[in-house]
Amino acid sequence: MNLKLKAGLACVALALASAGAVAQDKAAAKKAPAKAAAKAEAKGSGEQFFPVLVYRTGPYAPNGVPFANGYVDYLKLVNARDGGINGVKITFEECETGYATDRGVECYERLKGKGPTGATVFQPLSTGITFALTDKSFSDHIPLITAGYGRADSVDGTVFGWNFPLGGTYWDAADMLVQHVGKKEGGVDKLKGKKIALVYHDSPYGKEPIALLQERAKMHGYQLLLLPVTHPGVEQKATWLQIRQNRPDYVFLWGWGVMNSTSVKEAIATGYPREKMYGVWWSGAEPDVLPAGEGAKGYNALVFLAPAGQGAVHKDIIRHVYDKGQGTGKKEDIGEVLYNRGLVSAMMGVEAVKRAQIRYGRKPLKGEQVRWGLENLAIDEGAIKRLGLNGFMTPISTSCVEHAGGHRGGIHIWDGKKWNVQKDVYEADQSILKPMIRASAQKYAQEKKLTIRDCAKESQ
Amino acid sequence: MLYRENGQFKSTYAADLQMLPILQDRLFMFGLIAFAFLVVPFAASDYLFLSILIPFLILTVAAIGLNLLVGYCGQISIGHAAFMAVGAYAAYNLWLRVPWMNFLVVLVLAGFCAAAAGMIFGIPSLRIKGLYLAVATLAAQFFSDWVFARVKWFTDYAHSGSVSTAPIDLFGWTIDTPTDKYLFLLAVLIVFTILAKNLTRGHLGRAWMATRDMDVAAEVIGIRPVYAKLTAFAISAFYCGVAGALWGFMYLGAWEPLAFNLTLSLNLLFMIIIGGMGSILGSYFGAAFIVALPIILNQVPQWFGIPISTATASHLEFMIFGALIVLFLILEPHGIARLWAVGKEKLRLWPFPH
Amino acid sequence: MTAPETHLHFQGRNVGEVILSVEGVSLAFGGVKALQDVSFDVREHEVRAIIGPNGAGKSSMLNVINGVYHPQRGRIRFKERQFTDMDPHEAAVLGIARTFQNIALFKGMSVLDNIMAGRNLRMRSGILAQALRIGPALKEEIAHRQEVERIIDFLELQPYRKTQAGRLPYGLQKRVDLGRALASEPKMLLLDEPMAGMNLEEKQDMCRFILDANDQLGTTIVLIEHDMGVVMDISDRVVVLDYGRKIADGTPDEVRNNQAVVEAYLGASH
Amino acid sequence: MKRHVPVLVLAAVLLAGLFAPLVLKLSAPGFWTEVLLGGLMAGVLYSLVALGFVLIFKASGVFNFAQGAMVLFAALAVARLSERMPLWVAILLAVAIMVALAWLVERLVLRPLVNQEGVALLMATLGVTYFLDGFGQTVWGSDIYSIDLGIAREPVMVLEKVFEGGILINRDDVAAAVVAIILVGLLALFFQKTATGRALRAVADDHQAAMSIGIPLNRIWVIVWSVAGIVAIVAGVIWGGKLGVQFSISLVALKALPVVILGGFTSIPGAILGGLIIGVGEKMAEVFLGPPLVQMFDLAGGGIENWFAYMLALLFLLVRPEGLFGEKHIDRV
Repeated sequence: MNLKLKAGLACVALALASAGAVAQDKAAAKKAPAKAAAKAEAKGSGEQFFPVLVYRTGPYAPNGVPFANGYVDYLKLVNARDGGINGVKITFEECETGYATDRGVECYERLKGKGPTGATVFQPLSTGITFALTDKSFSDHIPLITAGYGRADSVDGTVFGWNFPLGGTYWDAADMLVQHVGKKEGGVDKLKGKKIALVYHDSPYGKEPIALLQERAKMHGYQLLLLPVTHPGVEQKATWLQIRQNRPDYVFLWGWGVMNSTSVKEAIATGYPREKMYGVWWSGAEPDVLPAGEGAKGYNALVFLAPAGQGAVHKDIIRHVYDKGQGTGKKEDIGEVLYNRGLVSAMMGVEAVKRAQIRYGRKPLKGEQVRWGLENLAIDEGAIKRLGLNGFMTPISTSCVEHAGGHRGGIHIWDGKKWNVQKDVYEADQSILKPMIRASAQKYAQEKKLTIRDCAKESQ
Repeated sequence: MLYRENGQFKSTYAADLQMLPILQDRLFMFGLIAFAFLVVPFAASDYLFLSILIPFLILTVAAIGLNLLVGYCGQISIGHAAFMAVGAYAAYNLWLRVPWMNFLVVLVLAGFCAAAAGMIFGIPSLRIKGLYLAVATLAAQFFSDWVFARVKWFTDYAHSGSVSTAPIDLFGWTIDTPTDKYLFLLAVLIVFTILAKNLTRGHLGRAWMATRDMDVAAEVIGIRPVYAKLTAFAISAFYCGVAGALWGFMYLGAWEPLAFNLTLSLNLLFMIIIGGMGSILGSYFGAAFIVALPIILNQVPQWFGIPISTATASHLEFMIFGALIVLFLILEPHGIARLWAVGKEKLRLWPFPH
Repeated sequence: MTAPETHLHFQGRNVGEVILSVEGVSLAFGGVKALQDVSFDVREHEVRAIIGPNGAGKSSMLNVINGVYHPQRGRIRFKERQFTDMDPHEAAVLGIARTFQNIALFKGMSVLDNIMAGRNLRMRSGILAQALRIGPALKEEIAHRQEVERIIDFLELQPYRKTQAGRLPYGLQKRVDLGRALASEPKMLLLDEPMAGMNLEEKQDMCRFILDANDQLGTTIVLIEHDMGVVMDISDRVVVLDYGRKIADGTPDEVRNNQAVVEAYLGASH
Repeated sequence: MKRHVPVLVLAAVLLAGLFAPLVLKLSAPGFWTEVLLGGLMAGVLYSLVALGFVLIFKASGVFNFAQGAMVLFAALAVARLSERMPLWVAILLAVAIMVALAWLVERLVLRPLVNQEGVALLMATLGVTYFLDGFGQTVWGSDIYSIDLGIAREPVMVLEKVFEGGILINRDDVAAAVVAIILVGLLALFFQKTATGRALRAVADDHQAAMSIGIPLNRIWVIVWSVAGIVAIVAGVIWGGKLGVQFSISLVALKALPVVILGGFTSIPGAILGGLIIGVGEKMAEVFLGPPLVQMFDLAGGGIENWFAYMLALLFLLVRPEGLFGEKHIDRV
């Protein structure tokens, strides 16, 4: 039949393919002027390029979208309000990962070379992708900010030279939760003989806390019940039947995406008290509780940096970005938990650049220079006020050895309309974490045949 | 030079049994290989290597493997990523626990592990056919997803369940840079292509095709279906096992079981259908198509500076991808390989079509 | 090309001992009785015909002989070996080959490969050897290719070597089917309506091939055929089946004059 | 009847496994009943999705991988429409949409691909899946949406005096079961009583025959795909009402695949019974078989329900290749 058509089709396909290849070549080649075509903003020098890995589609879009909006809005704000970072304009480009590791790697490779100095810092918002990118960071020298996720052992800067789990890791989170429920029982020692069930997303993300919880279980003699939920997490009937059977005293929820709301619903359906459910800070946002309606009332979740609500910075964003019609998302969504978390994540990237500029001058910086900034972050209460984030985060101060810079967090409770942050703040017990981190990091270093950094030498 | 085979008489069967009986084809092929080895390494950028070429090379191995089963032996499998997973984790554990072992040996052993798994999950093919079998093979998929997520030994008790590898050292050559990986994978792919081609031309290949075209008749002329089907499953799984190991070590570097999920299986199937079932060459086309298409679709808007949100872009990507699949199936059910063949026919007659 | 020494043993035609005997075979699908207590024998080198109206169970008989169907009762003796049931490929290994009523060629494969496939059960080289296609495997491939070329010459299929079997006209497909069966150098060849739907010319060719195979290669032939003329011409002895029962057995002349047979056919034609 | 023996054995084993927890005192009867009910509920949903597969396969010989995407699409449609209008209007509109979709699929995909072999068609439906996933999210958005069926979420406790601890029943589960039963009843009527229904059965039995008695195959396909679409709506609404409507629903449809191989591609009763067997089987396995397994092999958590269904189906196919109600066929040569 229509041979022409067929042949034509084939040609189109092949042409597309080759075109793609060539264009990529250009886009990726470091100092190719041709890439100007790719992105208007990416032209010329005096620009700091921020790659933005997002997932606005797929099972995890409900959480990925607000985070991405917050992240991008803050970058826009810095340009609109301060004309960039001390005059160095911010350029950025989004790349859709769909929360899939291989797509994430592809995005990384696509974006790492862009901008006059290459990518500043990556924030994949996926533990799986973080694992894959960690390996690459050693050769590419581009830092990874994994604020509140990623590898727990990457706190150790001597091994994980490029990972920055700013503000805390899953081991911190798990530790705080145990402390909290301990406190409710009237002392961690009272946890003896109690049952704690961990309902977790069956992926590196969900599995991270297990090690710590087991460690603590040994110390306090509570029984740990592991209940994995398979991606994407809409099938939880059996899980919650087991909970109904074992009647644990507490349920820790380590979910993401639609899994969170499903868990809350199943809890309602099996009559498990929401007051005894504690989500990690990724299981404590509006999309997690709203679908469950009234029944979600009383559900608790960790909150480590930015709870819901609006502050000075949000007003700036509305004034400088949204009122100019530059907004990324919907105006009414500003201030959601995940929006704020994205915002703060972006802020930390920007602050790192600011810090680094003090040492390397007010010009576009390379990845390793930004790393210096990240290793010398000192965001104290004053700084937080100046950033208009008063009450939205706890201080962070990093060093070459200590890449988290903070291990504090609190609890907030859903009252059916909004999240209410509780007053008492917990700090993860480093005496327990440090040895675990050390051991795990050493193991990694051996497997990868890495040379341990000597921070003492580097610090001057 | 005109593309002709006339004037090239075969005086021996050996000559007639060559892989590429036509001189021009041989020359073209050698030229292509030379180009791939000598020019590409210097021409291509890191991005091209890491995001297109390396995945393409690895997935082609897997696609060839699946094609041996589906295209040549006529047994459909929607679960072949499972065998890639088996290969990957087998390789990881060998590499981890037997550090002195040469990576090539590791690859082969990984392949054998996958082959064993392939034979086990191939057993249903002795009782059930066609789509029933296809759906049944999903069992392999979901079982492997589960096993590698649950049995801690496979992941060396990593608390995250994610494993990570280090650059491979082969006879003192550390395969680290994209170019190294590319060259290594290219060599592997060429070897596996030749092996596959030979197999399909041998009596095993004939046994497979006979089983595919008419199983009863095949049995009547003395071909044991058990043998034909299980060898097909085993060898196909072997290829995927090796591909899986390479996928883990050379492309991902660190991975969790999700890296070998159903989507990958379906993509493999797409590759051979789009590329051409029962055609080794087709596996190449298919892999290229499926690897490149999403990436390109995803970036087209940017090249032309079309202001379009990431979300819309990737939704469009889904839609166009799906539409193209259907379009291809409608316009050329026999895949790109057939287009290629038709093109060659035309060329052969050119410039004197009669 | 120069003819190399061959495995095909040429010999004159002499009907020998009983090679196959079918004893009291009965076969049923669910309620349908395809064969009921059928017994007959076949002598070496002879041409044995099975005739009968449609649905008489002729094809079923062949399927029983080479193990596609397994009879509920009765047994089959082939060359001093007894079977109640065996798998088709066992039959093939023992030297029973067959062609099919509605051609069962491997449509996707070339004529050459179809016939080569007929020799598969004689090819020994291992998987690895084939994959590498080194010495022995390649030698084997070539040796068998030579045999196949003889069959191709014998059946005058030279022009179609590399053509896809599925693309050939009906008559030629039948021929390839025969070639594939002959390729395994069978002791006994079961032909299921080898001339169905052929014009006179084609039939004559086919007859020639069958007879040549029979006396040049010394293959025993069992054939089902509707064309009485053909049957009477080429076969030594004839079995007549009707509704799954044997109603007559003997030389063409005996059968021709057998009352039961005549009635059966008249009955069928009414 | 010899070939039934292994099936009966298998059935016996399954039943034994079903009641083992009770007999071995592994669980309170009340809890066991809850698990059973939970399984049945999951089973109902599986059956509904499987029903879509079967309908389409019967009539057009297409193994419709897109069924899951259709469920998602339908659910999204209902959810988003019901934000602007009363639920029943939304559902009616959704029906119209699904019919239109069926018509398009027939026109643009099936008709051009008619008499391709099974795999190609399967792949085509995969293409449709990708398209629908993208299209659905573009049109309806990719957030989590809810369908409010106006049923209270809080469970009710029943039979407290019979079993200690009582049994938790969810109203929406009960509602779902009722709706499902009604739907199946309607379908049965449709196939038995209406002319179109009989026509569909004719097509299923033999395409040629159907053609010969003058039924236009194309229209049949449109009808069947529409019916499958409507089934998808019901499944989507029930599912969405329970868990919220979001992309992930399309993935859960994979759970219905073992059901169709267990029940047989062409058997509606097979789909329903198979769904229930799989549903109960996997929940029971997860709750009662999982923990011991985890203990024994020191696994990182259970989750065996993800493959148990397939293993069950496989086991079954090995003893009975044609599935529960599939018909046995003999190769003629």
